[in-house]
Amino acid sequence: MSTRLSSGGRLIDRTKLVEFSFDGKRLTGFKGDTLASALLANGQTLVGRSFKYHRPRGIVASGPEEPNALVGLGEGGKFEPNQRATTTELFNGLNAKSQNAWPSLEFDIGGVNRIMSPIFPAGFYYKTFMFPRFAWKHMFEPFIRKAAGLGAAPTEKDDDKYEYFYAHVDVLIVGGGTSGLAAALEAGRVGAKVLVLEQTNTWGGRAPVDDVLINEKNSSKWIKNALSELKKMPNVTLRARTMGAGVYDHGWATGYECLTDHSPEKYGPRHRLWRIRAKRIITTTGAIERPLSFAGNDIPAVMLAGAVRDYIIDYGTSCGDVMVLAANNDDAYRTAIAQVQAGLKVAAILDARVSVEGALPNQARKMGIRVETGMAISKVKGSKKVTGVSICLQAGEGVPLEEIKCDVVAMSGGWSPIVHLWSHCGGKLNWDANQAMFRPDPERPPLGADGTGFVVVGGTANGCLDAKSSMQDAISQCRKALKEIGYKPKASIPLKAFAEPEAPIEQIWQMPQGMSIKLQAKTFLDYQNDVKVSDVRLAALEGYESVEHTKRYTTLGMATDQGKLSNINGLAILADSLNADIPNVGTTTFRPPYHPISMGSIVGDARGKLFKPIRKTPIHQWIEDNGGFFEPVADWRRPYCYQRDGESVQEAVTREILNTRNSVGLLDASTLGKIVVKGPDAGKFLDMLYTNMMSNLKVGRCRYGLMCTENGFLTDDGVVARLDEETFLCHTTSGGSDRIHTWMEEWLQTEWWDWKVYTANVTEQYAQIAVVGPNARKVLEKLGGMDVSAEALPFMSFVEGKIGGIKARPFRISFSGELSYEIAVPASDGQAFWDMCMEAGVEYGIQPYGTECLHVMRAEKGFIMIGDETDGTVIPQDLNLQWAISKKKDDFLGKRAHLRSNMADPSRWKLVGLKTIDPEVVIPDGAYATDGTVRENGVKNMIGRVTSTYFSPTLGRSIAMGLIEFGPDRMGEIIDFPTLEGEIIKVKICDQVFLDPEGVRQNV
Amino acid sequence: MLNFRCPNCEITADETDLHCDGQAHIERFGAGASDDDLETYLFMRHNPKGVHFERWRHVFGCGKWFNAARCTVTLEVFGTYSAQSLVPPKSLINKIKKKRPEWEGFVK
Amino acid sequence: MKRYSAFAIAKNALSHHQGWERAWAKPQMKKEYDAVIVGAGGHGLATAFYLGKNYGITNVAIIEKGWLGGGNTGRNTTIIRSNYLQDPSAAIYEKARSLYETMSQDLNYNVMFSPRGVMMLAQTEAEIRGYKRTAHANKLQGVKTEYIGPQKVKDLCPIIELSGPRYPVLGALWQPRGGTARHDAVAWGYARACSEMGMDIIQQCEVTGVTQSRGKVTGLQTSKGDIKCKKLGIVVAGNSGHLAEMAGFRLPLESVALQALVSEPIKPCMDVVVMANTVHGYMSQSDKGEMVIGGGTDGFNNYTQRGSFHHLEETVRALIETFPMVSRLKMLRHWGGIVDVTGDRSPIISKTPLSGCFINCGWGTGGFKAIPGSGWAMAELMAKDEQTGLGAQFGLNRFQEGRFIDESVAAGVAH
Amino acid sequence: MFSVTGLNGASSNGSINVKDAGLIGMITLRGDLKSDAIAKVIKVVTGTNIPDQRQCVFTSKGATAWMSPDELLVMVDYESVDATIAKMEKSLQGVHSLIVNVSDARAVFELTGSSIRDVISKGSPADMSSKILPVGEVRRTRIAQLAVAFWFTSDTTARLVCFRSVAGYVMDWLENASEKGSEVGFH
Repeated sequence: MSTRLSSGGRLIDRTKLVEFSFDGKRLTGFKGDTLASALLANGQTLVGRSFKYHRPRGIVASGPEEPNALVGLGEGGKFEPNQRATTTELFNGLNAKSQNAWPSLEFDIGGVNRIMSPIFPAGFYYKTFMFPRFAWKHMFEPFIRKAAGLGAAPTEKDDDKYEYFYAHVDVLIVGGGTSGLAAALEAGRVGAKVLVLEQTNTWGGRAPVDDVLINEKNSSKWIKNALSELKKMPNVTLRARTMGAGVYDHGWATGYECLTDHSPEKYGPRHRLWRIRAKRIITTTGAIERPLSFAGNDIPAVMLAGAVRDYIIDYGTSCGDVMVLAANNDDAYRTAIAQVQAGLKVAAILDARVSVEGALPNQARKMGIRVETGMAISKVKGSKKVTGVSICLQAGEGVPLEEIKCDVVAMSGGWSPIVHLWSHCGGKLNWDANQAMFRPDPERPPLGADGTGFVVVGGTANGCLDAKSSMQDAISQCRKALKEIGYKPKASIPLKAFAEPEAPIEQIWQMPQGMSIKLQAKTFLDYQNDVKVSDVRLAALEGYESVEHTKRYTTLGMATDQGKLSNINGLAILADSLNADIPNVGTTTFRPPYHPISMGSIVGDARGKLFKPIRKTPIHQWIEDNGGFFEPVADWRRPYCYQRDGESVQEAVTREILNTRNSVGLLDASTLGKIVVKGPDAGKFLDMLYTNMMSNLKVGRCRYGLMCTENGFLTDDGVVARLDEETFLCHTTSGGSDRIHTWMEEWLQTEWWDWKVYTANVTEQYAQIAVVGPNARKVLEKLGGMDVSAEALPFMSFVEGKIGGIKARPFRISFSGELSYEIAVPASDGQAFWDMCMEAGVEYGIQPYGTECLHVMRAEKGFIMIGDETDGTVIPQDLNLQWAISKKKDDFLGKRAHLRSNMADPSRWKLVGLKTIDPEVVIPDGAYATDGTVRENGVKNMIGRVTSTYFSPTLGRSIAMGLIEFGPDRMGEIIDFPTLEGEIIKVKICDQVFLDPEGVRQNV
Repeated sequence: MLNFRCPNCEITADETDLHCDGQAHIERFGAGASDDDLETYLFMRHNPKGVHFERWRHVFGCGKWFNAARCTVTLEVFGTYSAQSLVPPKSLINKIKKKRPEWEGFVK
Repeated sequence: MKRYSAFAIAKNALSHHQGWERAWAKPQMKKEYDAVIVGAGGHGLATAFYLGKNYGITNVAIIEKGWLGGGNTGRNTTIIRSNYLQDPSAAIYEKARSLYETMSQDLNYNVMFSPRGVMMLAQTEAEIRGYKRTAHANKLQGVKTEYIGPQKVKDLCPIIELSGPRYPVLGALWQPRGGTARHDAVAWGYARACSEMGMDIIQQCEVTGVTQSRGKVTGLQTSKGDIKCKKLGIVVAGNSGHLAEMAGFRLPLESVALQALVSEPIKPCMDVVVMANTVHGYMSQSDKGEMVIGGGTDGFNNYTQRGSFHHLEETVRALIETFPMVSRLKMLRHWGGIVDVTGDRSPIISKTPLSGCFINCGWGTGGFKAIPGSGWAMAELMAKDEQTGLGAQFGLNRFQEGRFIDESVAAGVAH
Repeated sequence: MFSVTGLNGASSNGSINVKDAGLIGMITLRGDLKSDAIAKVIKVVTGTNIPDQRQCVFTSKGATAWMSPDELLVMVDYESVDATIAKMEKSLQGVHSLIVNVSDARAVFELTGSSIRDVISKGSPADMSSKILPVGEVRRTRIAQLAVAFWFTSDTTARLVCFRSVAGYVMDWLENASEKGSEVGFH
């Protein structure tokens, strides 16, 4: 059984006890423990259940590659599923729950699947569950869904906050092991701006665990000195608990900094996502040990040899009293040696190699450890925990020769360099058969903006597994990178690393070599997803030959560890099944992030009130304080209506309409776009942009204009005012100001750059307030300062001056059909002007009105609204706006497009007014008109659709506009609008102007 | 996450400060154009696997457009230049040809 | 070929599953075929399948540069729906959806079509109007959709936050028979069925040239030799422009990266597909338990199958706004697919200037859901050599005529 | 007499101090920046020369900032904007140019503290190192999702300008980014 040793533990502080709980059990550990080491110290071998068969699972690894030990952590708004116990630092009050087991971890009903496993091979679900047809959705799928998934879904809003940080550096170094630190010193000393990321909270990597000597001293000393030198350099930033998560194009990378996960009581952001732009990225990310493929290799207490060593040396924790070690390389012997040095027992080392004469094996032999060569594990004994192994010849088929009792099996199939970051952005790999690993191909790096490689890999990650060469490699890779970006590194300070030399590894992909099909079905490649050797062989047999096919058919490598432990072993089995070489089979694509990062960190601070900016007019606060019921209009918020106490939305809208029509209303129109266009060629320019002629507009006058895209579709409309001979002010829709300004600049900068025109978007310079209704003039006259009479300021004109002491430019334009002034005042004075109007209007019963009132009033007048009558497929001709299309102009944007056959087709749907026969019935939004015929394909023939539909309080009846086939030619005809409920609304086609067609009201 | 040097304000700007506006050097066909020319102008875009000339706007920066030559496969940026040009600068064309001898050259 | 069934599995279990046959054959390429399809993705394989099934044309080769199903078929968010506004779209997507309903049985391959329902959230007044319009159109088109209010949204998807501070959920367009399917299985199932009909699927074979004589296609040059054919169907998504160039014509297409991501798997918490177009994000939960999330496209031409990180930000930002629980999940991996986008964002199923050569492309961000309908229409086009039926409106000529099939009108950007 | 800024006097004190800089006269001038006429008028109204690319230059009279190859931002007292514009228009009569008042269209923040660069780096992709962005250089970029411009007036003071309608958002953002407990310590 695993337990805490009486001494040792490089990273723990035995004087500081930490209390935590696992599945409700109260346990203790030490400061410096991970949750995994603390669970092991408490003898908790079983930590979870696998995905498919719900098999018992224990801790396998000691780092982020852990596939099994995933727990739910925390409570409520701090709950998080699928946290790796191996990377979770222990803290007081930590509350962990096991996952994917019901009713309990020990007795999981889902474990039934295990017994059924012979009929659940890879891809079995593609071959069954097809009958009866409804059964997939209603029987099989719900069952599978329930069994699958890992942790519980969080249910509450996240209590934590997150943020970004943008950093620009010369060199980003990912991985703070001895190689990374050596590279950092090299770069720091030449003055380069350096950022070093280390995913754990300790620097130096595995060197101290592996007994590496640097400059003939214990590596810890060198690490300490290196850190202290680096910390003194102003050009170097060191960041622990920060994982290099992804590498992206043009030297961009993400770093995932965990700020409070290890101490939740600390105030501040939980995660910070570093967004780094680096000239060169040096990855010194080390390597991950591979499991060996033997039967029963998934039983709890079968662990990676390196992890067993980590737990002993770093955490003073044994993973079992009696170990059997299975290996194909020398490095694994360090674990056996550490086990014995810790006072524990090694029952046997089973080395698959026939000849084993390296320094480390001999040291093990000297220590009295039984070393069996050419031997393998036939099968691991035990169910929820290892009880022993039966051993066999590696060369054979697995005939058991002997049973050895043990309570932990350490395994090592060699080490795979961590090449993820190299590969994320396209770096390619070579297969190194001697070392049995994929390593970066320096000839095919990921390419940056300038077409040169921007990632270099150093040290173990580059395939230099021995301590001697790995630091030296990291240094030389770093020097190469520094030279590429213009630094001239001086001769580096000599550095001598030493560890016991290692004999070559032998490629062992299954144990024993000729394992029977029965053993293959008990030999796991992917522990979390329960993918076995037999599954990969089945995929190959059935023709799923591409590595991507095999991955998808078996789900190999698709678990939360993304195949960190399983991919290479799986590839090798696939290659063997296909009689191909490993490099010919290739790898699956490495995708960021290196290991999973919180969704919160991806979003950063953009949540709640910082989710997305809301644009506010100068009157916004007043609207909010006075019952305004907002709706989003582009990024603005506009009041739909102003609700009074006890009033429904509909009642409020009706009141606002009647009040405006009968007396006077006030509208905040500040959101309307306002663009100044100036220059000798301004008229010519606007003639191209608008369908109408603008160059002949008189100074002081206004004209309504339409804009089309080059594809002929209506895109915006608004009133243009001529401020002086060379200057126009173009109004756009609320959503259109930035778009239209950009559109103008695009033409001026990229097409007509020789035209003398400047533009400026002055939308936000002004508050624009519409005073509307028969009493509008009286209100303004009360404020005084300007002659606003019909003579001084006729319809479709403007003047400049002061009203009530505020600089103002009133436009006599009307979107309601009423006497109307839209008054532009400086935004800073907008609220003051609004207040003055409200006060002056008291005697007329002035009331503010919202967008719905505006919409109804314009519909009563038959005015189109961009976004209602148009939807990106409507041309001006469809809306009977031929009068606004100049025939005198040679060209304008969209003119040629209107001539295409479909756009000139007389059967295009055209705008008309629509009156329901029953005046109380309002046509539903979005309804289509039918003529009772059915098309060839069974679709009921549609002959038009409604575009705006309201109940008009002014007219006391329903009104609508719509686009109808041959509409203008069918005045007075009655057509059908079927509703969603299946009723038919009878509608009469009429003129679109419902109120005051002569324009008497607005022209006073 | 691309990175371009804006030739207008000479700042190297992150993709998120920029906006891509598609192919550069498109010839406008207006009133009087043939159906074919209009279709080409509006819809027929170059879509090469390789060197592509395109327009970008430094939208969060100086607000100006510029043109860029970029490889759509490696995302290498060969250079940026003024949007007020009918064809890419000779020097840029030569630079690309040197790097990509198999490249067919600029086609309008 | 042996039929798949629970019985077959049980029988094979006795022999430790050593008795299974290849799902599809590994044939030698012949010198001549009646029809050659370039591209063994979902659309190409479906085209071949319906050429055989509907028209009896089985002397067919399907040529694939990489591995079958290795393009966008295997890297999308697997959503199936047909609640489109425009008639031609609604017709082809509804045909596709109805074929998905019986696909597992038709192909004897479980593609796990799960009609769990798709909802498209209305989060602005304009969206409400747009979706109500679609609901009206769908009713007349025979597509079963429904406009539902916020409470029904919450009932169907309890993890939704209705009163988001920025974009409250005001309603949704609900298609109860929309859903998801297992994407790889669709390609594999069609491949198996095509192979069974005697068609040749040639993988790892790159087309290097299109041969023609007097304006008519005569065959192909490939990395595995020349082939003669009477009819040629090009169904290669992002590579269409490249193939079209070999055939001597141009296409109104651009290729851009569309991004997607998945979370780590969690226990079931969402039994519907939700699309939020105002905030550009869509999400569903896979049978494995991963939250599958799709977002927007990059704004620039790209063939890298990688995207820019900031699009993910925007997508996840939107989703956390609508599904606050997402914040404490972790992103497992993200990737990009190269999609080919046309001028009106609708596909092209068309004759080409080269007689006998047909093109199916431009599915943009929405191709997976269309696979069977697209194959059905393309097979009809190729068999009849006539721009008719389901694909009639999707011809290349529409760009010159100014006759667009524009779905952005109501559906926003996402698929 | 009535005028209020978009920020309405808001301020916050975190790892840096943020406050409303008040009403500032701001005029956009577009034209040929190489022309003598424009150099002359800038000299007259602010006392400065035409700033070099991306620079902001000050005198006691006012300041001029380079915005783009054909655009300057002229800063003067809020009260004197109309008079300044009149003066500029008069002297640039006949010269192709555009002069518009944008004083009310913007919000201006005064930032103080030693970690301004760190705070802005939480939202802007611009390289904030003092080597790339020294005192006196204007950077136009974004913060979070919004367009902003800023420049350092000393090692520990900076001005940041955004559109008026989003002043509240930028204030909230700055307050959040400078919250104590979230210091980064990079720059």
